[in-house]
Amino acid sequence: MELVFALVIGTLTATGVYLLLRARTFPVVMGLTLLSYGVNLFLFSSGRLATGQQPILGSTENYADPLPQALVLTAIVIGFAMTAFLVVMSLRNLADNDDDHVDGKQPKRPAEEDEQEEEARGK
Amino acid sequence: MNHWLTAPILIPLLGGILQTFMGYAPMPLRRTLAVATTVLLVAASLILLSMADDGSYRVYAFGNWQPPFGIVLVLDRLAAFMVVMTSVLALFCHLFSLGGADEGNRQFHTLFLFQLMGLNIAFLTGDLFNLFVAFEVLLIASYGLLMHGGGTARTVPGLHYVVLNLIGSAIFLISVGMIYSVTGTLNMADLAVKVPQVTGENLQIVKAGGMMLLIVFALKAAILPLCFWLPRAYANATAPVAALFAVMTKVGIYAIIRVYLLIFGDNAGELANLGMDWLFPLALITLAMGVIGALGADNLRSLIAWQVIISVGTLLAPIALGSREGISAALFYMLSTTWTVAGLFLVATLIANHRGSAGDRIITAPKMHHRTLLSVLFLIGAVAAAGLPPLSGFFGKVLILQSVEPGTNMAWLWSVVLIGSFLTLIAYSRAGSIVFWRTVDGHLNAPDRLSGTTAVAAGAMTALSIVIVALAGPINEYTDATAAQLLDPSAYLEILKAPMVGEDN
Amino acid sequence: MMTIALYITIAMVTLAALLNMYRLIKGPDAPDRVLALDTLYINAIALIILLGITLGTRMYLESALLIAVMGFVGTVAMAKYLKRGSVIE
Amino acid sequence: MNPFTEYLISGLLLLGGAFTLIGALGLARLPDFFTRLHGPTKATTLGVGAIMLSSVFFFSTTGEGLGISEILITVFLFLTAPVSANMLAKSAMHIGVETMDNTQGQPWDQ
Amino acid sequence: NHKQGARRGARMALAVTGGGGLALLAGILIIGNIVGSFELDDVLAAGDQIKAHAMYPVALTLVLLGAFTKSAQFPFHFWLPHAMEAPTPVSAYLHSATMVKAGVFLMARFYPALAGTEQWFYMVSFTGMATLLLGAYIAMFKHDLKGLLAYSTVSHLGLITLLFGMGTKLAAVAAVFHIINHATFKASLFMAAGIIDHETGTRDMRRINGLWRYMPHTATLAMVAASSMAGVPLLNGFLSKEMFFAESLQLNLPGVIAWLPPIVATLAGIFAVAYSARFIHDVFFNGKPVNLPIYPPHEPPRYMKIPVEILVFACLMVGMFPAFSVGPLLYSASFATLGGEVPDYKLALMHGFNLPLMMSIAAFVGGLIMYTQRHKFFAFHARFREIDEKAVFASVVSRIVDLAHRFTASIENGSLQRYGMLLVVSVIAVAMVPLASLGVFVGESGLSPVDWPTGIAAAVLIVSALATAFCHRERFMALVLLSVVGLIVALGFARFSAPDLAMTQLSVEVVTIVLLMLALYYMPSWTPRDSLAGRRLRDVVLAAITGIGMTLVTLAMLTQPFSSISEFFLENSKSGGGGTNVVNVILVDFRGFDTLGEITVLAIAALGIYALLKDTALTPPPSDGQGHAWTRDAHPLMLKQLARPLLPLALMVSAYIFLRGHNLPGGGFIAGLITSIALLVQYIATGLVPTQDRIRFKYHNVIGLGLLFATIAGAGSLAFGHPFLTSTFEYLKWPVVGKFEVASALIFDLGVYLAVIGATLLALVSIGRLSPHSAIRSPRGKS
Amino acid sequence: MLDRLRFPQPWLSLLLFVTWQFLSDGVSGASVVMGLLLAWLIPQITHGFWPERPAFVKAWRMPKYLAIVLWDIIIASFSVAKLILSPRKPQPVFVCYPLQLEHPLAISILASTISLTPGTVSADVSDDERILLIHALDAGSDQEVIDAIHNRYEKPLMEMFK
Ligand code: NA
Ligand code: NA
Repeated sequence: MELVFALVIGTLTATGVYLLLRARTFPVVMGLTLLSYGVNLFLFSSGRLATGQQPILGSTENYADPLPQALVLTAIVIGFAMTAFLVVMSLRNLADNDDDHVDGKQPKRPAEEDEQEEEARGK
Repeated sequence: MNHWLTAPILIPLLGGILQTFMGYAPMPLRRTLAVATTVLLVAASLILLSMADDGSYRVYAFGNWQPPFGIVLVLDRLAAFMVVMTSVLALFCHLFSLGGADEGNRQFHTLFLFQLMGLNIAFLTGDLFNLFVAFEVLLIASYGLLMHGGGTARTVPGLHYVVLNLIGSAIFLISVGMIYSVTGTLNMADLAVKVPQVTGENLQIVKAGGMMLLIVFALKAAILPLCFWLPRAYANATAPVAALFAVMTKVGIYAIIRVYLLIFGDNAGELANLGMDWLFPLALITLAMGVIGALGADNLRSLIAWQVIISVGTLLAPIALGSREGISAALFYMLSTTWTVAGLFLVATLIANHRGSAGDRIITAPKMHHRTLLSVLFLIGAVAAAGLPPLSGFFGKVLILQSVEPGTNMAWLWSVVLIGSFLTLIAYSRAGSIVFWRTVDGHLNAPDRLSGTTAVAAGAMTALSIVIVALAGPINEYTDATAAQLLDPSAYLEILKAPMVGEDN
Repeated sequence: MMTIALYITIAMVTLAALLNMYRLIKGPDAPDRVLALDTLYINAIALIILLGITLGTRMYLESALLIAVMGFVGTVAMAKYLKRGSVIE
Repeated sequence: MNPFTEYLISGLLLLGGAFTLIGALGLARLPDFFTRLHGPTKATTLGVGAIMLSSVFFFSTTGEGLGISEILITVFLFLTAPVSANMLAKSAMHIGVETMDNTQGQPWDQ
Repeated sequence: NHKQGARRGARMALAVTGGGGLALLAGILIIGNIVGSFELDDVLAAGDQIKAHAMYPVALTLVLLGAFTKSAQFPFHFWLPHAMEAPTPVSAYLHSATMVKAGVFLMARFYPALAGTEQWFYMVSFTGMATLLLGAYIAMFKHDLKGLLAYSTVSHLGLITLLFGMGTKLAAVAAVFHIINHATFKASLFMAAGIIDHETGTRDMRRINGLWRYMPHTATLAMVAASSMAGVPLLNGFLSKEMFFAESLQLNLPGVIAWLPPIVATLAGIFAVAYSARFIHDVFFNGKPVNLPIYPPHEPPRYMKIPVEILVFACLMVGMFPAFSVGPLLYSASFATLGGEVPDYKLALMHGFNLPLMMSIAAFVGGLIMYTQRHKFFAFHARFREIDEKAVFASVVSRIVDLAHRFTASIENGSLQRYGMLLVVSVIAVAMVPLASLGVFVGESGLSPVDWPTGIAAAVLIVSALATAFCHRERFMALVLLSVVGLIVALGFARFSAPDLAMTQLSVEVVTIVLLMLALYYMPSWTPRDSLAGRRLRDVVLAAITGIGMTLVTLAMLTQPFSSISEFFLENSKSGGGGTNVVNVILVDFRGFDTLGEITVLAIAALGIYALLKDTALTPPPSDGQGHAWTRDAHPLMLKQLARPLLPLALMVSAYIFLRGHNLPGGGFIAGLITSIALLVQYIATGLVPTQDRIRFKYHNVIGLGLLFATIAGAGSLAFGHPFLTSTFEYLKWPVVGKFEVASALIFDLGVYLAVIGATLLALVSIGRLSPHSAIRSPRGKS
Repeated sequence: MLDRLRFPQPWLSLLLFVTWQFLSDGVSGASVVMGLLLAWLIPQITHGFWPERPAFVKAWRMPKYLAIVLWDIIIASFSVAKLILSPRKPQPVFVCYPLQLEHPLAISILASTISLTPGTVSADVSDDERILLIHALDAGSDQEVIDAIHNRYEKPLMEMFK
C-alpha cells in the first residue's frame, strides 16, 4: 500500500512540475493544482496511513494521527485561495497583454506547427 | 501570560477588518483609521522592544495550550528587532501612500494592514507550520499590493512572483511533512530538542527536509539563483509597496537565522549548521549578481531593486559564517539597508514624477523640477546604500568586514564586498549625474507639484540612515546582545516548560 | 455471505468506474467526457457508501451526501461552458 | 444480524452494483452520445439508490440509528440527474455531436 | 560642453578616490586585525609584528593603493587636474589641500608601521619617481596656468612619495620638510594664478603676456614663489630639494639601478626649472597680451594679495633662516612621522660644494636651456596625441555598464519557466544528496498489503494525472481529467480515515471547477505548442527526477515507525476542547490560530481578486474552440426550476454539517462551501442581477463579519485573563430543549463559515461580472 | 416588521422541519428547537429566490405520482439494461413533444420524469416552452412515445397544476 501511495504522490509531483514549466498560464494553473494534490497527500501521509481509524472519538478503537489532517485541511483552503488568485492574475494578464504567454520571448518555429494544427482542428 | 505579544498581530488584523467594512466609506476617514492603526503598531512594537531588551524569552500560548501542542508566540530580541524595523518602515510607507498611491481600487489599506499582520506573525511565531501560514498571509497580501495601482507593466512580473512563491509554498509544505514525519512535532523549540536525536535513514529525510526549507527561505530572501523574480516586480510596484517590500526579503533572512540557528544550530548533532556551507558562496555570488544588475540597470527603480539583492548577499555571507560578531553586524546592516533602500524607492518615485516622460530612466532629459531637494535626498540614499562614509551603510559594512576571521572566507568576503561597493559607487554616481546633471534643452510641460506628505515621508525615510548613525552605539549594543542570545538556544528551549494560565508553577 | 456480496458489489462498481474512465478518455466529444465524469461522481457516492458498510461506520456518509448535493454543479458548469461560454452572467 | 435482513442487504447490494455496472456499460458501449445519455441517468441512479437502501438497512441493524442521510442522498440524486442530463444534451446539440445514422429527426438541423 | 566635461572629471575623481578609499579601508582593517586594535598608537607600536605577518604584503598594497590614489601618484595622477575643474562642491571636497595631501600624510602616518621593507621601498620609491618625472614633464606643456600648477603639484607629490619610499630617516625628514615648503609656495602660486585669472579673465598662457607692466606687485610675488618652486637658492624650495638630491644619492641599490634616483631627480629638476621659468617669463614678459577678455588688467584689490604676501614672506624666511624659522615645526613634525628618535640633520643655506649642489646647478642650467629651446620640445611633444583621461574613463564605464546590462538581460530574461526551472533544479540539487543515500528504502514497519479497489483507484489517478500532462494543450479535456484526479484524491482521504479532508477536498473541487470554467471562457481553448522538443525533453527529465525523489521519500517515510504529539490531541479533545471530532477541535481550538490565518488568507485573496478585476475589461471569444457560436439561452428552464428547491435543502444540509462539525465530520469550512455552492447554483441558473437583487448583503461585509466573529470568539477569553483563542464550552440543560453544548469554538467556526461564504462568492462573482452579458459592470452592485 | 416573523413558505418550512428531525439522530427538545429555528430562518433567506408560489392545487396527488414514477424508474432501468446488454443496435428517435402544461415547474417535473423513465431523455425545451424535445433510446414511432408520456405523466401533472 505504501508503495502505491508513494507512486501516486510521485506521479502527481512529476506531472505538476512538468506543467509548471509550460509557457502559458493555464497549464501552469493546472500544474500547480496537480502539485498541490501531491503535496497535500504527502503532508497527509506524514502521519502514516490508516484504514477505518478516523479521528472521531468513540467511532473506533485507535485513531489515525489527526494533526496532519488538520494541517492538510488548512493547506487545501490556502491552496484554493492561491489558485483562485492565480487564475485571476492570468485573466488580468490576458486582459493586459491579450496573450497568456508568460515565458519571455515567444519562440518562432513551433508557432508555424500550430497553424497547420489549427487548420487540422478547423473541421 | 503577556498579552502584548499579540498586539503586533491583532492591531493590524482588527484594523484590516475595519477597512473591509469601509468599502464605500469616505477616503479621509479610511486613511485616518488606517494610519492610526500603523501608528498604534509602531507604539506596540516599541513596547515589545523595551520588553525584549531584558534578554529573556516571553511566550504566548494561544488557547492556553502548553507548547509543543498549541501554537506559541515567542518574543526575543530578534523578534522585537524585526517587528520594530518593519513597523517603522511601514509607517513611512503608509504616510507616503496618502499622497495618492492608495487610490484606485479601494483595497490598498486593507491589504497593507493584513500584510503587516502576516509579517509580524512570521517574526513572532514559534511554530513551523504557523510560520507557513504567516508566509501565506503576507504573500497573498503582497500579491494584491504588488498589483495595486493598475497598469499593464506590473502584470507579468506580478504573475512570476505569484507562481514562484506558490511553488515555494509547496516546497515548504513538503519540508514540513518530512520533518514532522520523523520528529512528530511542529514547535520550533521542540524540534530543536528532537532533531539532534534523529538517526539512521530518518536523518536523511530530515536533512532533505531541512535543505528544501532552506530553498524556500532562499526564494523569499532572493538568493541566486532564485532572485530573478525580484527586480522587475519591485521596479514596477507602486512606491509605497516597493518600499515596504524592502522588508520582504528580510523575512526570508529572518527565517534562515531563526530556523538554522535554533533547530539546525551548533547543537544539532549530525545536522549541525545544515546548509550553511552552501549559503556562504551563494551569498557572495548573489552579491556579485546584484552589483552587475545595478550596473546594468537602465532606470533608478531597477537599480534600487538590484540594490536589494546586493544587500541580501552582503547580509547572508556573515550569517552563513555564523560568528557572533557576524550576526550582530548583519543585523545592524539589515536595519540600515532596509530603511535606506525603502527611502530610495520613495525618492526614485518622486524623481520619476518630476522628470516628465523620462520618468526614472537613466537617460538625459530636460532639467527636472525640485532638482536640488531630490538630488540631495538621492545623494544621501545612494551614499548610505553604497556604504560610503559617513552614513549608516558604511558602518554596517565595516562591521561585517571586521567580523570575519582571517582566512580564505575573509579574502573572498572582503574582495567581493569591497569591489562590489566600488562598482556600486560607480553605478550610483553614473545614474545620479545623468539623471540630475546631464540635461538637454527644452522644458517639461505642466510641472506637477511635489505634495507635502510624500516629500516629508521620503525625506524622513532617507534621514533614518542618519538617525542610525546617531544611534549607532546603542543599536550595535542591541544587535550584539541579540547575536549572543541567538547563539545560545538552550534558553529558548525553556519555553517548553512555560506555565499556562491556571497552573501554579 | 454479506461480505461476499459486498466484495462483488465493490468489484462491479470499480469496474463501472473503469468503464467510465474509458469513455472519459475516448470521448470523442466534450459532452461524452463530462457525462463520464458525472457518472464517475455518482459511482464515487456508491464507493463511499460501500466503504462505510465495509468499515461498519457512518462517518463517511456525509462525504457521499456532499457529492450528491454538489457533484452535479461541476457538470452543469462544464455543460454551460460548452454551450454558452459564460457560466455566470 | 438475522439472515433475512442479511439476504435483503446482500440482494440490494448486488442489484445496485449490477445497475451501476450496466449504466457504465451503456456509457461505454452505446454508439452515440444521446444513446449513452440513457445509461447513467437511469441505471446508475437506480443502482446507487439500491446501494443506499442496503446501507440504510445495514446501519439500522447495527443499531446506529435510522440513516436519513442515505435517503437525502438519493433524493438529491433523483433531483439532479435529469438536470445534468438535460444540460449535457443541450451542449451536445449545440456542438452537434455525431449521432447514429439511423436516428430519426435531428431538430437542431432545421 | 565644458560643464559636462567638468562633471565627468568629478565623477572620475570620485571613482578613483572612492575606490582608493575602499582599498585603504581594507588595508587598515587588515592591519587592525593583525595588531588586534585600531588605536593608532598600538598600530604604530606594532610595526615589526605587522611586517612579520603573512598578511603584510596585502595590507601594504591596499594602504599604498589608497595613498597613491589620494595623492594622485602614477598611474592615478590623471584625476587631480580634472578635479580642479569639477563643479564647485565636488572640487571643494576633492581639491582641498588635505584631500590632495591626505595620501602623503597617510604614508607619513603609517611610515613607522609599514616602512623599511623591500616591498615598501620598491612600490613607493618607483611610484614616486614615475610620478615625479611624469608630472614635471606634463606640467611643462600645459598652457593653462592652473593646469601647469596642478601637474607640478603631482610631480612634487611624487617627489615626497619617493622620499618616503627611500625609507631612510633623513629622507623622511626631507619629505616632511618638502611637504611644508611645497604647501607654502604652491599655495601662493595658486592664489597668484587665481588673481591673474580674476584680473584677465583667462588662464591661457598663450594669451597672457607681459603682465609685469600691468601688475608689477603681483608679478614680483609670483616670481619669488615660482623661483622657490624651481629651487633657487635662498628660497625654501631650494633647501628641501637639496636634501632630496642628497638622499637620492644615499641609496645603496644594486648596480645600475643605483644611478636611477639621482638621474630621475636631476631630470625632474630640469623640467621643474623649465616650467617655473615658463610661469615667470611666459606670463609676465614675452611681449603683449593677446586679446584678453578683461583689458587692461589691474592690480587686484589689496585684501586679495595679503595672503600671498604672507606666504611669500614665509618662503623667504625659511629660505634664509631655516633653523630659526621652520626648525621647531619641522622637528616636531618629523618626530611625529618617525615615531621617536629624529636623526640629527643640519638646516643651512649651504652644505658646501658637493654633488647635490652640482645636481641643482645642472638642473638650473638644463632647465633654462630647455625653456629657451621650448619650441623644439613643444613640437616634439605635439607629435604625441594627448590622451583625454575623461574620455577614456567615460568609455570604460559605459563599456562596463553595457556589458553588465547585456549579461543581466541574458540571465534575467523574463521567462517564468526559466525561473521555475532554476527553483526546481535548486531543490533537486540540495535534496539529491540525502535522498540518494536513502535509495529505495523500506523501513521497519514494512509494507502493508494493497487491496485491489484502492490499487485500481490509484492506477486510475496515475493515468489521469499523466493524461492531464500529456494532453494539457487540449484544455477542456485536461480539466476533465484533472477533476478526475481531484475526485480520487478525495476518495483517498476517505479511504485513509480522513472524512473531514474528503469532504473539504470534494467541495473545494467543485468550486475550483466552476472557477476554472469561468476563467476558461476568456482564454484560448487550447494551448499552442511553444517549447521546442529539446526543452520539452529537459522538462520531462526534471519532472521525472522530482517525481522519483518524492516517491522515495514517501516510501521511506511511510515505512518508518513513528510517534507524534497527537496523542495529546486525542486525549484532550473532548475534555479540553469539548468536541469528539479531533480534527475540528485542532482547527478551531488547539491550532485555532492557524485557522484564523487561513481564513485571513481566503479573505485577502477574495479582496485582492475583487480589486484586480474591478477595472479589468476582457472580451471573450465570440465562439467556442471549434467555432460554434454560443447559444442564446443563458438560463435553461430545468436548471432554473431545480435551483429553487435546491437552495433551502442545501442550506439545511450546510446547517447540519456545520452544527455537527465539532463532534462529527463537518465544520464551518465545509458548511460554508456548501452554502456558497448553493448560491453559486442560483447565479448559474438565474444570472447575476436577479441573484444579487435577492441576496441582501455585501460580500465584503460578510468577509469582515466572518473575520470579526473569529477574532471576537478568540478575544473573548482575554476577559477572563486567559490567552487569545482559549475555548470555553458548557453543557447546558434547559427545560424544553434538554441537554446541549454551547462552545465558544462554535462562534469561531461561525466566523470561518461566514468568511468562506463571503470570500468564495466575492471571488467567483467578480469573475462572473466580467461577462459582457452581465448588466452590472460597476462595483456598485450588491457585492 | 412582524411579517418577518411568519413563515413565508409553510410547506417548505414543514419539509425542512421534518427533514431536520431525521437528520439529527432522534427527536429531542434540542432538535425540535433547532428544527423550528431553521424552518423559520432558511425560508427567510430563500423565499426571495422563489418568487411565485408553486401553484399546487391538489398536492395530495403528488405521492401517488411519485410512486408511479419510482416504479417506472425501476422498470425503465431493467429495460435499458436489457437494451445495453443486448447486441442489437437501438432505434433512437428524437421526438418533439407538444406540451400542454404551462407552469414551468410542472414542465420541468415532467421533463425530469421523462429523463428518469423508460428509454427517454428530455433533451431540450423550446424557448416558448411549448415543445419538449425528447430523445427516445429505442422507439417505434413518435406518436407512441407522445401518447405514453401524455397519459401516464402529463395528465396527472395537469391536474395537480391548474
Ligand atoms: Na604667455
Ligand atoms: Na473546539
